[in-house]
Amino acid sequence: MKLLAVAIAAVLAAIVRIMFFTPIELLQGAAQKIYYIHVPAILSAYLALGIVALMSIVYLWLHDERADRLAESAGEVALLFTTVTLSTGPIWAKPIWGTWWTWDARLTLTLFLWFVTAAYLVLRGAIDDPIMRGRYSAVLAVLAVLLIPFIHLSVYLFRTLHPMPIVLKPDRPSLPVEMLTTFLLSLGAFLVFCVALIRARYRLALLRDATAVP
Amino acid sequence: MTPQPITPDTTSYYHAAYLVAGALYLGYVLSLWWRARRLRK
Amino acid sequence: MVPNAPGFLAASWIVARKDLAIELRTRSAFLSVVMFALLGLVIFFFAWDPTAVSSLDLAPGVLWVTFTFAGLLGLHRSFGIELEDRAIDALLVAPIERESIYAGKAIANAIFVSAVLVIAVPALALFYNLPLGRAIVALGVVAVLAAIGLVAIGTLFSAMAVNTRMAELLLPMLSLPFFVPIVLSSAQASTRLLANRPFGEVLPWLKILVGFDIVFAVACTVAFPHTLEE
Amino acid sequence: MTAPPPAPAPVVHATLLAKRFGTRVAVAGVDLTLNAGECLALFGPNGAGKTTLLRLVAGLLRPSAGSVQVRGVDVRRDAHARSSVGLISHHSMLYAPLTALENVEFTARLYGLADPRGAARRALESMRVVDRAAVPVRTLSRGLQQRVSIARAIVHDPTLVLLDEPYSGLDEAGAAALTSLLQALRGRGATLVVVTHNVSEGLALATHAAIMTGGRFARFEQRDARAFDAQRYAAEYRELVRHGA
Repeated sequence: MKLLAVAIAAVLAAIVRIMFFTPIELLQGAAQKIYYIHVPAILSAYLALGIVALMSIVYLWLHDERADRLAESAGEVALLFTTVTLSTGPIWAKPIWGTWWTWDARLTLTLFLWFVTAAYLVLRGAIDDPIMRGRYSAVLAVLAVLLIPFIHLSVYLFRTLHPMPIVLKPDRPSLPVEMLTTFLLSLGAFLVFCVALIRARYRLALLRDATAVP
Repeated sequence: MTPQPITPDTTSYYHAAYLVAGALYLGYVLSLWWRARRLRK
Repeated sequence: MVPNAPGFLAASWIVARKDLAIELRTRSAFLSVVMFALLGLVIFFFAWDPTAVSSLDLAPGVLWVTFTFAGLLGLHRSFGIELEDRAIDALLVAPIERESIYAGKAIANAIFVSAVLVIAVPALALFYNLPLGRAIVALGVVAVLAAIGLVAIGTLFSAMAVNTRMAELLLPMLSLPFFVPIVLSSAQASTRLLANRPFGEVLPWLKILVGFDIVFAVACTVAFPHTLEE
Repeated sequence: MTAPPPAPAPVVHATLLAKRFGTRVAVAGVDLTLNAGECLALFGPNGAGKTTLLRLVAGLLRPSAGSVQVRGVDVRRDAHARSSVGLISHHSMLYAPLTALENVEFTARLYGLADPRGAARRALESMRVVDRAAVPVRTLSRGLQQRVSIARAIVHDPTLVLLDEPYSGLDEAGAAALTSLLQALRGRGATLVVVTHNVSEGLALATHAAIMTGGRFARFEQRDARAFDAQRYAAEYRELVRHGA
């Protein structure tokens, strides 16, 4: 539990820094501060999804229960972070781009990742036999990894044919040093938080398997 | 004198986003704790 | 007298022939999927005000959405028949590669889905008064590419879903995210083909479709043995 | 100086074979060696692990520990090595919409037989069910389906036949057909493993007899000159099961 406590403290510290010690950006106003939690959320989601994919390959190869349990834990945490991304994203897009949702390539990819992660968890929920559950979810995870480039490609091609009226693309804003350090601190805090959550969820899975009546 | 861009007041969106994110994170941590407690029983 | 066991392709074709024989024997599955597809085309037609949106632009999208769901219906029973009396065990004991079981069923499903298309595409051309000649060729080519991708994914997930509790719901939920690139590329390619745009505009979409088919036909074949009981 | 030709690998060779499903141990360390022409009668209460053992030998399940080989080869790895194995299980393994002939012919094709239709017809004849060959299996009674399932399992004249309670559901004629079929197979040097609850039927064919409880051989013996004494064996079997070895 110690790591989780440290992680929560780090996140709270980052939030305090964002709220009180980081200047308001002139162009977008206070809404720009959503950036400091929106981007770390999607990056944490990518980290968690990377663990799911990697552990799935390890499980198919070694049939090691721990890999399956880690994939399950990272999958649930990935759903959390993609959900946060998809909720903070539109709230930030509304004042900046004028619409709640745009089929921006990155947002669409995040939406797609949300669907696949949800499918992954529902699939796990629908199977009782631990071995079959491990194998099926691992196969889905590996195939999902293969699909990401196709989604990215087709959505990107689709978007370049119908360029969305992007008023102000906060793509790679050159942040002044003050904001950049806030962003990096926040990113670090959320990544630690992500790892801590996965570990906590892993212990929960261990507890569940231990108490699972044979 | 270049026209000074007036900074739009978007604090309501800013607060909304942080509340939503906070609720989701808190909700998940609580669910972890609650599920662990139920399993331990 | 050790008989020479059939190779990968021969075994796949034997499995495919058996599936098709079952399909011919129980025509009800095929007919209901065709009905579902035709009904989909009709219902979609009334979903839009024909004066506002020209049916030419509408047709490809309507075909691909209806075709995707009709295909899913057809694919679901594919592995059901194997599990009824554990006929899958006989296949696993037979001297054939595990992958040829998947390949055989995928071939049978591809033929099943193509047969649905052979009825659905002309019906679409009729209902949405598309230029018949060009429409059939354009939609036909793209349809085959889309069918391969759909069947590659659908057959594998059917093999998994059929062993779980809520199989009917699980198959669409697992497959649909994977169908996004297929539907998107097929709709874009066929719209341009129908509108007689230069082929250069159609090519990138066809490339995505072909790439998808190759990657997932191989990946699903390799992944299939992992879905079997250990 | 040529070394004497190495003894042919045993038809079935299992060492410390075990299988766990999650925390449940179905087979807990079984050693078994069977050579050509031998027949093992395997008895035991429900849930003793008999079916799991059979599925392990057939290559349907991956061992959790130990190993099992057919003629020195792991049938899970080598598809070709499976061409000599026949399996009869509780499930008919048939396709209900297809006819008996179509079902058995399909299996014959899977084994690469030269004349699949002829082989299918002969197999159905040997189980005296060829008159119902052109009717969808769905319409047959359980007993007739069992006969078709047996015919399907031996259409390729396997030299290792694994039978899981093959007599269940068979009437007099069916049982007689099965017994003469098994004797014919053994006559051709096949190796059999018969899981059954019928002591006399099982012992009639057996060269080895085993009682399995709790995933282990509680008793295993080879028949010496005299045939097995069915009555005495049955009594000891009931005794052993009641005590829960």
